[in-house]
Amino acid sequence: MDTKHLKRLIKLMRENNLQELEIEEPELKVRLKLGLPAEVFSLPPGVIPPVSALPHEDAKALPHVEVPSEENLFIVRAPIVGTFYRSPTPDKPSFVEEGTEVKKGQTLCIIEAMKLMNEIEAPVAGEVVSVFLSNAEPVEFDEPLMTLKPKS
Amino acid sequence: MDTKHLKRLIKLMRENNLQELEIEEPELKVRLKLGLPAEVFSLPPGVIPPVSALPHEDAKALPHVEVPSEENLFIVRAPIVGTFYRSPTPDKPSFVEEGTEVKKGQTLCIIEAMKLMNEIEAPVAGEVVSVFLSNAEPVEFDEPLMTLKPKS
Amino acid sequence: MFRKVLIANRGEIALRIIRACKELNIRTVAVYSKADANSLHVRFADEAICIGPPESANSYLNVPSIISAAEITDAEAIHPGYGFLAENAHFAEICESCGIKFIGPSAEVIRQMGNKVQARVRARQAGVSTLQGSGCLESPDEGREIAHEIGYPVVIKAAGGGGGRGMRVVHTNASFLNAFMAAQSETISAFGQPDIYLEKYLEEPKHVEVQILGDEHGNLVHLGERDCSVQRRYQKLIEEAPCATVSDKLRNQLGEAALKVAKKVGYSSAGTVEFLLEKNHFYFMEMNTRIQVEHPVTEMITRIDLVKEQIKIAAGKPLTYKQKDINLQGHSIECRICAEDPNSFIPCPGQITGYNVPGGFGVRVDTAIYPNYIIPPHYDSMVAKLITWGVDRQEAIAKMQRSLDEFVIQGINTTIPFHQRVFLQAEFLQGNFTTRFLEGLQNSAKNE
Amino acid sequence: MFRKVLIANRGEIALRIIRACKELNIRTVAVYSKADANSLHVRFADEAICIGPPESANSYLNVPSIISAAEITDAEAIHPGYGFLAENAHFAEICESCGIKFIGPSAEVIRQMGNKVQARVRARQAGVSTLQGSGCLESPDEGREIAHEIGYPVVIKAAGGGGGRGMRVVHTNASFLNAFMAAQSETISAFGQPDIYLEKYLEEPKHVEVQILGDEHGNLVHLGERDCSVQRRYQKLIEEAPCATVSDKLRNQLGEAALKVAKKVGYSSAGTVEFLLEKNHFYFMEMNTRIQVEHPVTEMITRIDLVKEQIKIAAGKPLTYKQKDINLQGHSIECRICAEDPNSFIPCPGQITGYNVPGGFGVRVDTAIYPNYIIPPHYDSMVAKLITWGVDRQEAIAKMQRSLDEFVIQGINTTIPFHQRVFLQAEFLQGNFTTRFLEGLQNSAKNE
Repeated sequence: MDTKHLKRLIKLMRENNLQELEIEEPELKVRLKLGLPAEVFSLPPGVIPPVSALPHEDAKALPHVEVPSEENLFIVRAPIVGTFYRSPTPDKPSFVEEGTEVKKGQTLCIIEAMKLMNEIEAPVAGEVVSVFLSNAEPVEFDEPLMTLKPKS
Repeated sequence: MDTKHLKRLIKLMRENNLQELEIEEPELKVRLKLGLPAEVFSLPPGVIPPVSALPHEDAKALPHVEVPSEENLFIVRAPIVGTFYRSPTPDKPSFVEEGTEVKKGQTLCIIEAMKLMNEIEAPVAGEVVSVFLSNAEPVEFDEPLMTLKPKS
Repeated sequence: MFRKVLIANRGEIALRIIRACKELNIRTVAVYSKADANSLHVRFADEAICIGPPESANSYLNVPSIISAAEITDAEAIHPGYGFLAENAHFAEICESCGIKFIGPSAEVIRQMGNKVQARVRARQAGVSTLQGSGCLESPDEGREIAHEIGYPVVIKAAGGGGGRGMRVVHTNASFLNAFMAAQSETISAFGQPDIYLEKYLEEPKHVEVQILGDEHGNLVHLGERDCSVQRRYQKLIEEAPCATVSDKLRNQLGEAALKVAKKVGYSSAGTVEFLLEKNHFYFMEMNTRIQVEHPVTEMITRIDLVKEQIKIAAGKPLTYKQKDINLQGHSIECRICAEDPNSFIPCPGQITGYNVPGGFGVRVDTAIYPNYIIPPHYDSMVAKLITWGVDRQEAIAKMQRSLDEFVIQGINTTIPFHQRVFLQAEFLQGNFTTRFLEGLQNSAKNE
Repeated sequence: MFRKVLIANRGEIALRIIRACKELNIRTVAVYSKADANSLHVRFADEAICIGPPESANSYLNVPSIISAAEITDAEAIHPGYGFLAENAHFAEICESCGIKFIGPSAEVIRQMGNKVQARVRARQAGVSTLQGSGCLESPDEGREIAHEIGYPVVIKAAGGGGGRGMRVVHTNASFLNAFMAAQSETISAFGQPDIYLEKYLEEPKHVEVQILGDEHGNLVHLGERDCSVQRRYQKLIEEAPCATVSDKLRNQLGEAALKVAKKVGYSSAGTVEFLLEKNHFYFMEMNTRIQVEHPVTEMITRIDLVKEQIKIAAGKPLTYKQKDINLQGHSIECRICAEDPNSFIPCPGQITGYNVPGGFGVRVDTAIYPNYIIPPHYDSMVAKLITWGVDRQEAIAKMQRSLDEFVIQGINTTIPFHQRVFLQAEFLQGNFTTRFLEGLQNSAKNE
């Protein structure tokens, strides 16, 4: 199942105000549960009436997979717009894999912007739980890149 | 499973006010849970939030004196647009005054429309409590003319 | 000029007229039914009078109430808009007899053109072609005889009105009687009188109409044609000006023909002469003696405000331009957005929840809806007219496509998706579609 | 033509550019800050990339992020809109060096005209009058000497930019030093460099500007002038085209002068040459090397789409018309509606609750707000441009008055009531107001 299809499902959920969606097919089982609606701006959430502001036609704005912050996972987000790379050069191994133990400051990946390779460092020491993007995928500002389980 | 089919299911849920839906077939299992309803429509009037539909800038639409229906007062309303007259001709006394006891069918006033004098009759027997309009004032359709206290 | 005008209508056209009056510094009186207390024409008029219950028959069609409303507010003139009392000769007469100016042609002209059989006669007298056909039919047999003579297919029509009511296309002698009876009974229920006539039926015509303006001093101009061939059951859904397939030469011929008819009946005010056009031959169909729903496309390419012109003409002012001064510029298209299911066209009244109106250069929206407005079930389902202008047809189309995409009306079904589909059809984009275009589109959708 | 364009802006101008691209069949990329996820430019673009946090400095002014967004989306060109990076020569250069077409004039031209002292020199070289004044001032003493020479009042201005920042009017020798210091420190904080110069100050000029278009093949046309004299603290609030007091002869002279300046610097793209006009004498003030907020009024009277022209020019296309083909028709006015208190002009971000947009014939609304939209506090307070067109100034004014009355924006304060007041002022209605008009209006309000 590719992320495109997932995005389509998420879009459908948002558009139709679905909270949960579960599909089980012979080859595939999916369960999705939306978090609370993406909050808006700086007003205290309680004050904003649940108005039907124009919903996004699709997930093109903020298409982030919203990661549940359960188990105190730490989400590493893109500090800049660019192209995501898992390794310093195509022939080199990835900086990290799921399961890799990293030190604080260790390079997790690279985001290329304007021909500059920006190394993204681990903000905390811990274990890489998941990597959300494939090599050479474009990333937006603030897009989740991976999750770390901090070392306690 | 394509999204079209999912959309159809969601529509069905909405139309029938379903909160959850679970389908299990040999090849497919689906579970859907709706968020809180967004739309309003045909809800009973009391349920509709006092939305800020464009409020009238002034009282020019429906400028009626809204009369409290306490004491089971009977409101006589204008059945036609026109000019309100209290007496058959300027030199004659008014048909009724506040305090007048009237019989059912007795003329209360006249509304002139297109040169025709339309006599407005008492719909019930009772006492005239108040008259809202002065002589020769214009009246709209359904505008309150006077109140009667029905004879019990 | 009038000091105060009463608008005997509702919805977008009432608002349209109020706007014209305001810009002419004329005070306005709105009339409204109990169902329309929250409507924009009530809000934006200087005065508003409730004239009856929700049902049109007792409010917007209630002549004594409307006249009375004009009297108690001292309105000097009444603009009837389109629909309701706009082509009611009796109403125009009553206005006259009450000393209220009816903004439109004379009662006599309305009556003549309201009878479609008589209108055909007048057109022929003016030297304008009509389709082969009949006068009022006395019997099915008479009709069958004439049909045989001119050859099938023929179309049976109501003498008393338009809009597709009472119409039946007949392809064979065998089906004539049934069609005759059906048409006649529909005619009686729609127009209150049984007169029907028949005409040769053209298989693939364009519906093309010419906008004219005449003042009370005998001056007449035409403002070019509109192509209104995108129809569903004789109801126009998309209109444009000019017609993509009409040459300058043909445009002049159409205009001349329209002016001949108008001159023949001594027409004043804005009016529309409708033609069927097939292979550069055109035939007078009928004349509409009122402002039309689709008038904006003509306004966009002439920059002449037709509603203001109507008002000025009714006030006795002469036209300030001649035919040679009329300059058609660019191309304009209108989509009628209805509160209807975009596939079944079943009306869908209700409350508007989400709302976004398209805007920007070359985009005009004529509507009386707004966020949270509740569309009442009592009236016509048209909720907005989306009009675009471009330097050419291609730009007008591109503007319409992006405007349809921007137009968000949530809470009810609308025909926006229908229009989006039409604006992807090669036949439509080429411009050579006929009145059968939508039929073909629906059949091909069914066969998919 | 480009296949994909990135729009490095937000709000109504981003939407304006997206519309133009869509109508030209060009795919669009929106960029947006975290505060703008729910904005219309994000919704209506084909793709949208989040480029940073709410603060402009790290999002809409963040050059690496924007270039990177263009690279990951394969955009071939960037349209900067107005404000933000629109007149940043460095940004234009980076675009060039990255192989992305900057939709606007060359970096070199932006740099030349961005320095107001240099621009004055170029204008004089082109044979266009400027006001008496100085080059970059080395010291207060030098300034005082020149001020004495040309005579008070004078105005001290920042060489690095416009918009009233760093400006001080000086009436006497005694107050010169203070004004100099204040202007210089404001200049440093606004533009990051201290260069200031001075000019003769005109007491009652009109601010009149000429729209020009130049292609990359040396063709140049002007599209007439705009009167932008209704200003508050050098910020334009109402603009119109043409200027009510400019004769055809003067219009030609203004146009010729603007073209001379443009030709001198080899200008391509849309640009505006600003003049001060007093008693039929006009003086070059500065040139804006971008599309302007008030460009729609010129579009309404020329029916030329300036944003599309910019895009076509950037794609290397030649202009398809000559000066003699430019035909000014009617009159157009624009009101900038801001989310501000209509008396104090204090910004008022917040959520829009009730909403109604004016519409109908001759009314154009350029906005990116919609019902329930929350106006973020991080950006410019302008929320909508209301533009009307009429056959003459009187009709354009009447349309504006009724459109302002129809424009409902509830939940926040807007300057709509301010505009309604202006459109009742005899001085405004007569058309002979100057840049001091609003000042006078506010003083008279205070004295009441």
